[in-house]
Amino acid sequence: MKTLLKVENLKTSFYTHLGEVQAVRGISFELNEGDILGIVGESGSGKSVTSLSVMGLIDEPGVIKEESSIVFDDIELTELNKREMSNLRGNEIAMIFQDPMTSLNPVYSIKNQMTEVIRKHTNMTKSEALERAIELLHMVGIPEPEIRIKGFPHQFSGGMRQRALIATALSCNPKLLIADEPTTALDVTIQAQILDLMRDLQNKLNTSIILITHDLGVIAEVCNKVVVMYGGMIMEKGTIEEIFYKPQHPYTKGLHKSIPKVNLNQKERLVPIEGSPPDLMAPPSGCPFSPRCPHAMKICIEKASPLFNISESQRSSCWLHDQNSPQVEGFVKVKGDKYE
Amino acid sequence: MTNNKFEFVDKSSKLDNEQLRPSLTYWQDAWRRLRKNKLAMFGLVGVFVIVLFGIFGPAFTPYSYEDQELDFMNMPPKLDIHDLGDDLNFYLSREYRLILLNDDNEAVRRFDLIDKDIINKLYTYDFNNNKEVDDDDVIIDFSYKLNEEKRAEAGVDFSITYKGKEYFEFTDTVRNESYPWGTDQLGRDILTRVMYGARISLTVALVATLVNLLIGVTYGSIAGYEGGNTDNIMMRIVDIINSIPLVLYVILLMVLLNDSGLYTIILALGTVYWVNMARLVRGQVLGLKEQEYVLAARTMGVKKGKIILRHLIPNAMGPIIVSMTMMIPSAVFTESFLSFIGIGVSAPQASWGTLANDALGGLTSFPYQLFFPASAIAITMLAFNFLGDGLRDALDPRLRKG
Amino acid sequence: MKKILALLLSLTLVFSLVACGDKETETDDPAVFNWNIGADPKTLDPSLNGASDGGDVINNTFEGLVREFNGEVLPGIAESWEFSPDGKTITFHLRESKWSNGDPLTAHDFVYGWKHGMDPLSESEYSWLWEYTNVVGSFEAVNGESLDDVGIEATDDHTFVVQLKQPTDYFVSLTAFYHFMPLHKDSVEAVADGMWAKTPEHAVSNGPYMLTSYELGQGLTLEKNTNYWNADNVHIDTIDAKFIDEESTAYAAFQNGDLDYIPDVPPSEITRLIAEDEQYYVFPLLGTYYYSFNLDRELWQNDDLRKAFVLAIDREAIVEAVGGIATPATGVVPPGFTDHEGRDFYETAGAFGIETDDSQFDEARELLATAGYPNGEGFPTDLVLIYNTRDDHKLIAETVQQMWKENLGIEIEIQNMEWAVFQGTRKAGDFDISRGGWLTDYMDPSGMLSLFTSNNDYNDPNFYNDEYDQLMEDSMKATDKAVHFEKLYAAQEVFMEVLPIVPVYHYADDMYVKNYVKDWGRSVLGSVDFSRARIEK
Amino acid sequence: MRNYYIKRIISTILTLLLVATITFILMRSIPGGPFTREKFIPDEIIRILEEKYNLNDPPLKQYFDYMKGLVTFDLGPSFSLIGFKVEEMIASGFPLSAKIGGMASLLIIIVGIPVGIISALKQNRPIDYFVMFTATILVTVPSFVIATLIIYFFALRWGILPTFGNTAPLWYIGPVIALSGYSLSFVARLTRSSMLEVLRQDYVRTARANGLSEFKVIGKHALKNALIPVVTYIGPMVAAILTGSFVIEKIFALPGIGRYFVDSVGNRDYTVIMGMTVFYAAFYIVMVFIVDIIYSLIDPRIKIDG
Amino acid sequence: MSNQKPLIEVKNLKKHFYVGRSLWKKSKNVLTAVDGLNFYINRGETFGLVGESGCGKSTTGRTIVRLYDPTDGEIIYDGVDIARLSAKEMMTYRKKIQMIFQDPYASLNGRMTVTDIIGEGIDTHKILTGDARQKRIYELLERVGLKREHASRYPHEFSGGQRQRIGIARALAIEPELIICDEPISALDVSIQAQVVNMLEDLQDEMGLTYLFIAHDLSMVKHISDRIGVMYLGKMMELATSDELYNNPLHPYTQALLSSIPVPDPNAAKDKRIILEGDVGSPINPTPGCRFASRCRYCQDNCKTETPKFREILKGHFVACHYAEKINNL
Repeated sequence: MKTLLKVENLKTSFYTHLGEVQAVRGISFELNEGDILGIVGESGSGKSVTSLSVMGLIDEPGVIKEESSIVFDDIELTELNKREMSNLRGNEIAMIFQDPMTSLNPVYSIKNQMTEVIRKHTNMTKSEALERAIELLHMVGIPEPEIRIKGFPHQFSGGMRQRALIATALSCNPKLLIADEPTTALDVTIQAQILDLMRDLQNKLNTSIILITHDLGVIAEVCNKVVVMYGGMIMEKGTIEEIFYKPQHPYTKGLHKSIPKVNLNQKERLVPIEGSPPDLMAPPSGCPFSPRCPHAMKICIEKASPLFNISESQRSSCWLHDQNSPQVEGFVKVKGDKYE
Repeated sequence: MTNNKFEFVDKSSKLDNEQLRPSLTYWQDAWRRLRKNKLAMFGLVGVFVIVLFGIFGPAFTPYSYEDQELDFMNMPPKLDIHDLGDDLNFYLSREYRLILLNDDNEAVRRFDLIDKDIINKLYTYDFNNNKEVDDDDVIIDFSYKLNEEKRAEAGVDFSITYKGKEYFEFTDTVRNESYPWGTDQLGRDILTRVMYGARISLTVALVATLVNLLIGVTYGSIAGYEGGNTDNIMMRIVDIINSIPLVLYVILLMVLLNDSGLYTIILALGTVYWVNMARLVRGQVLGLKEQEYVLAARTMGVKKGKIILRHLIPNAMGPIIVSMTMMIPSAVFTESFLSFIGIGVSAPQASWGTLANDALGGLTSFPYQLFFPASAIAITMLAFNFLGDGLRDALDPRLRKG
Repeated sequence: MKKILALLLSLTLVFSLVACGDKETETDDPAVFNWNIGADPKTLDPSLNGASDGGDVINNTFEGLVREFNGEVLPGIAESWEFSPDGKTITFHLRESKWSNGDPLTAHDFVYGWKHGMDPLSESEYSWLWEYTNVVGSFEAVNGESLDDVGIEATDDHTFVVQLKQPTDYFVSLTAFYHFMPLHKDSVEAVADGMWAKTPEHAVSNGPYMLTSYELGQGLTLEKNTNYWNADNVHIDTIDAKFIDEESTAYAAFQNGDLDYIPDVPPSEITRLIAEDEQYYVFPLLGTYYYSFNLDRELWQNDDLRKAFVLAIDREAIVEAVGGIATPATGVVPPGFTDHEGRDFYETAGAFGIETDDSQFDEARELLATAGYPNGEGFPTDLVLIYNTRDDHKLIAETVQQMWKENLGIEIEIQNMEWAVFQGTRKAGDFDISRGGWLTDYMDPSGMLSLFTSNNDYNDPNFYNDEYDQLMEDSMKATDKAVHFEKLYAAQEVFMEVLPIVPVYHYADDMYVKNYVKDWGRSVLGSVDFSRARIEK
Repeated sequence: MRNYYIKRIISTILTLLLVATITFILMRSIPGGPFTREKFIPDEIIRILEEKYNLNDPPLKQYFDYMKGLVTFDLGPSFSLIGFKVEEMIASGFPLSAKIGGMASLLIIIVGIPVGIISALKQNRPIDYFVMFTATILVTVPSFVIATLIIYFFALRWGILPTFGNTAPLWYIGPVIALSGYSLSFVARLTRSSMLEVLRQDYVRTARANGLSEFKVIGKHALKNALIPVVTYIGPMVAAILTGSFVIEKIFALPGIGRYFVDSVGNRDYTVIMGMTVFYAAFYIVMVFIVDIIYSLIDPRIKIDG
Repeated sequence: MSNQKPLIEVKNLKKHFYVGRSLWKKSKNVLTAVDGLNFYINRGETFGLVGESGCGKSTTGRTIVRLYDPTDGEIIYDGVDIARLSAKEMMTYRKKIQMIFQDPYASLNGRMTVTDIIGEGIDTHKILTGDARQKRIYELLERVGLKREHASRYPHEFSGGQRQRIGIARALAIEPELIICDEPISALDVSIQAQVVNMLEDLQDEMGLTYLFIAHDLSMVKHISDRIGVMYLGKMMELATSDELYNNPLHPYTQALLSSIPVPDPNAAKDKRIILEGDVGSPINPTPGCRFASRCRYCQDNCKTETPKFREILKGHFVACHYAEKINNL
């Protein structure tokens, strides 16, 4: 399978008057054609900034640092100029955002907003573009698309808007769709509809998808690969099975434990991760998770761990995998990746 | 890499390591952000300087705002002087007042014009003060000014004859050391008057703004908090007040109060200006009252008044302060407009607006009389505007994160 | 003081030199004259008008029995007139003349016009003037009695007879005043409220010019009236008049060449213009600027105190501060009135021991001490001087305030009031010191002095003096000119002895006229006259 | 929709009646009357005048008579400009005021808005600083000073513009500039901050993510939204500007209606005071209404139905 | 449980809002946020209220604490109907019923210190003053896992989880009996949610608190609640003990809702999922009949016209569906 996207050593910082906020601190991952990659993390983990960096939508005062590399379809995105980037956006890579309520321009009709994008990237005439837009709306399950397309965003419910946004994003058959918390603002029943839709589309169109969310449930629903982020760094990555059945990083493990299990009948006390997420203004030295980690060691506070190869596909960034560390149950020791 | 690095860390020491931003209150944070904004700091310093200028300035001038020296009326800040020998430096004003300056370029005295020969354009000044025309007197011949040929030939507007010798061309242009900013039409020191004007204008502005703040904030927060019909009616009242033209309203009010002093202007401005503030506060409160901390206070049974005072107003304070910094110069402005239509502080007190207005008629001859008060208004406006813009940015909650 | 008077006279001299320049070439181009009237006149109906801006227009669109040009009374529509031996009947013989629409003008038009002015139903603001005309029955008519009993009559189309209660010296010259114009009855009755005079199709007039357009707030146009009896001597074809009331704007427009005549200039330009610009003219205006003490207040019943206040100001300095064209005042009657012996009333009356310069400050201080307030000690500190809101009033009040402070050690407050409020306050006698000013309406010193009789509405100082009242009454009743003036002299003497006012200055009038405008005139009461004016560019 | 208009009209009329009532009360409670003159007017004439203008009726009757007149668009005769009716004064002054105001409003819109946008797009760049600085300077000088300076420099010193006479097109430049200065810079600043606000919105990010050109993103998506608050300001501003400015009209010797506002109060010209106030208020309300309609055109979320 | 007298009982509670009110007359548009709700909560129990956005669950909570005046119905608290009490009479009950809010950022006044925030209720009800008050505040802070030193700080210095703790301390300050938890965890990060839930559970055990727990996160509601009510467009659709509800949902809506929960298990059966068509309808001017009818796959004609009764089908298991037995083969 072809590697569609390869992100290497991505570092994105925001220079505010309070100082540098290191939102993303050197992450690497790759995505093959047809993959649905889930990026999971809490607020401030850097997952949204990662996606925006890929889209080239980092605005002032944000900066993608020199050493970063984002290769999409053999093109180095960080070297593209504005115009080239905007031709790529919406055409090759599309993105949908968390809040469908604010992501559509309230003063233009759906028709206007959709045909505009379609015509930007194709040579279609107005009527052809309209036809295509109706077709897309139909595809994403909006009833009576011929009529609804004339409506304005405020006449659409949240789920409908998200569908319209997905339809717009898919209008040019992008190779990659980035969905940044696409269902967080939606109700459960609507979320199920949207996730169903995304799975469906991926099957039909073979679009690669990056799905960003904080909800492990959502990840489990649709993804085949997972990246777990925390404090601007990757904690663990691997296939869906690996992350759910054989998590290696204390953070991933903690996450699993803090979620209640619906299918258990007897009440079982939750096991939370103590402490609070890191402050990106003053990120902890070393491993960002170390202040909350039940197994934190001195080295964790001093130095971030490299990614240890747990398996062919699974990587974990934890010193517990190091040969020198004490043995803790549930953590495998592996030969360290170069950690200097 | 030594092994002991891989020791577990004690849990309690870890949690002590908890990340907390430096403890800054909302206002400290705003101040810190404000400090980074150069224009805003320029504005703040400007406001500060203007206030100091008004408060302490008058202590450093030898004049009071009402001291008249009719002999030295309409003297500009720069003087063209004629040295007639004998260490005699003269300044001839545009109105043909002949004034003697000392070596320090201070005005000493003015000579009486004892003979006017209008036909030949010869003015004779009583130099030795004996009230008689004699040889010692100074004669100004300004026929040059009116006769093109003569002027072209001599290159001057007038000549001065003293002890039989005719002097052309002024010898020097010097700063007016007695009155650095010149004098007005009654020979009052403009610098001093502009400084006193600062007091008046800023007092008017400040007090009017505070009155507005009080009425506007109270009115707006009640309307916003109560909502429903109360809000509807209160806002209709605001509409009505807004529909009556400000000018008309202020004049009617001032006539009604039958006093044209400082207090009336403050009151007049205070009674009409608050509507915008009320609108602003109402809008803010409408948004804030649905905030959960207000709901929390209500579930606890906190009284309306306390909710407004402790929760709503403090949180609307940012926009209120921004609007206040904009209101102050706007009040200075309105006050100056009122003085243009003849309603101003009681003479001989003068606000900047009155000073500017008084100078309008003499603009052709004495532009400096307009320049200084108008600049004072402009600089104040500028300073407050910059400060207000800066404050808006500093207090904007959306810009706070990050 | 003499200096300034001399200056005034010399200016007048310049003016006459210019104004009486010789006639020359007339071109075929229509002569257009750009005039700024100042404000938009409230009305242009002669019988209703009460303001100088309207008066200026009327003086050029109408002509009364006589025309007054630079103080000279010339025959107007009346070719001649004669007095009865007792001086109480005047018979005017009218010349053949026409209205601007071609209708013949008769003595009946004068009867109509005059009665129209008297008739309360016309609501003329100036009808009170009839009280001073001494025309039989006119005062009564003004106050609602029958118009039929008024002593004016057209005995035939060209004879107009006026009955007076007593011989009135100034009566003939008074008929040049705008209130005494003939009116074209059909026109007047065509439109209500005097609007006929602003409506070109109804504005039938008999003067050198007639109204051809009027635009509210903007301006009006006068054109030469070819039916005017003296039309041959009218040289201007069109007068384009504007209503620009902002002095500095009009001044700029004049400098720019957009206007040929403006009625005044910004005060700060005056001194310079007097020296440099021969297009600038100054005239004495028959009126006085003063401050009234409120004699109803116990404080002011102290003679020495009032005198101290009167002496403690430097009138020359004040005059200079407001431009230097006015005459410092030491009494009530301004220069310009001639008495029975042809002397100037003002000169003859003298200065009543008041100097116009700064030489009496010591005396003022002494008087203040005698009055019980040495160096101002013990004097009330809450005294307020009121004036109506206007730049020059403010300036003068500020100067006077400062002078009293410096010379007497007395601090008073000055307060401006909006016009209507000021008027009400002053009339109600609710003041300590109040600004006052009066312009005479007719050429007799009584026009000024009658102001302070006990029953006069404008007796602001509340000066009630039997002797004064008696003298004024005697003078008005006197059939003999000499008695009339002697009583007036005596009355002013009495008045100045008491000093219920602080005389400040006698008004002056200024105007700025391009030097290519020749032969324009001005009545003593201040109306401009372009009946003979020429443009010689 | 129809209901909405009816409701709106009823509320407008109510507001106007209230405005008229308040003005009536205020006006009658101030000292002085329309016949206060320097020189004496005989009592008989005062009596006739008062009878003529119904001033000797009980105040309540006067009030109801006036209101009746108001409803029938008969604003009564002016007290100070004899023979003119208030509606004639409005008819004569308003066109000029509106003409100059209209030009000023146009200038404000076609210059203020683009300048604000440019400034927002170049935020914190030299051009932004320059524009904002100039805009701020413009608001700092009182209009009477600006007007006088224009006459002084442009007409008198340099002779570029005529001093008065609203005949030559050139002549309008002075009053229009003096009139628009303050609002122009205000609109520029408002547009700028509104634009900056909109540029932060999600839908702008969406538009970018969809690969639209920067021109489209700004010119289409951001602009329309950014104009919403600007329109709110412009409505009442246009009402104020079109109804004339006393200062500008006085200094430029314009026969507009702005001057009547001020002059009529001094003259106690009751009918004119009332007429002008009601006219202004009505105009203001109509402008606000127009703004609401424009609003609903710009922003489909706002439906005109209450 | 059933022989116990409930702490609070809600009978036929209705809350309607008038949309687009005008000055003169009431608008015709009625938003029926809560439309005839019946449930009770026993002392010491946690009652969960779930439903999608706009279903009226928050309005229910707010009406119970009388942030809104109910349009109709009774709220019987400890035997007293508090639905119509005046503001003054309500004061006693304000002390007994408290609320915890959703948004940890919006629920704390940023201009007040933690002491002031927690102390406000103490002051309002004049419970303690001076040192005693301060001491109580310290106790509360420590009880919710914060430190004394935090007392003088401002909310923005805390993370979301810590803020929510402050919100809880504020509610506890006046020693309430019933706490209405209005989505207290939905704005928190996953790793923090468990902290807060655990703490709420601990507090309940210690202090015998009663909770009305409002949430849209079904798994967490199930975890914490004893009994659960499912709301849809202002109506209660189903009510049962939590295990019963999850194991044996009887209402088609509950069934769909439960099956929509994404399970954090990649191998969980995804094909049995019931995907509802369409969106949650509008609560404005609802038509008679079952509110869920438009999305219900079992919908019959009478569902659109007849409002189903809320009835007890199994013991303690209430459902509002005409065909509940039929669908579930009971």
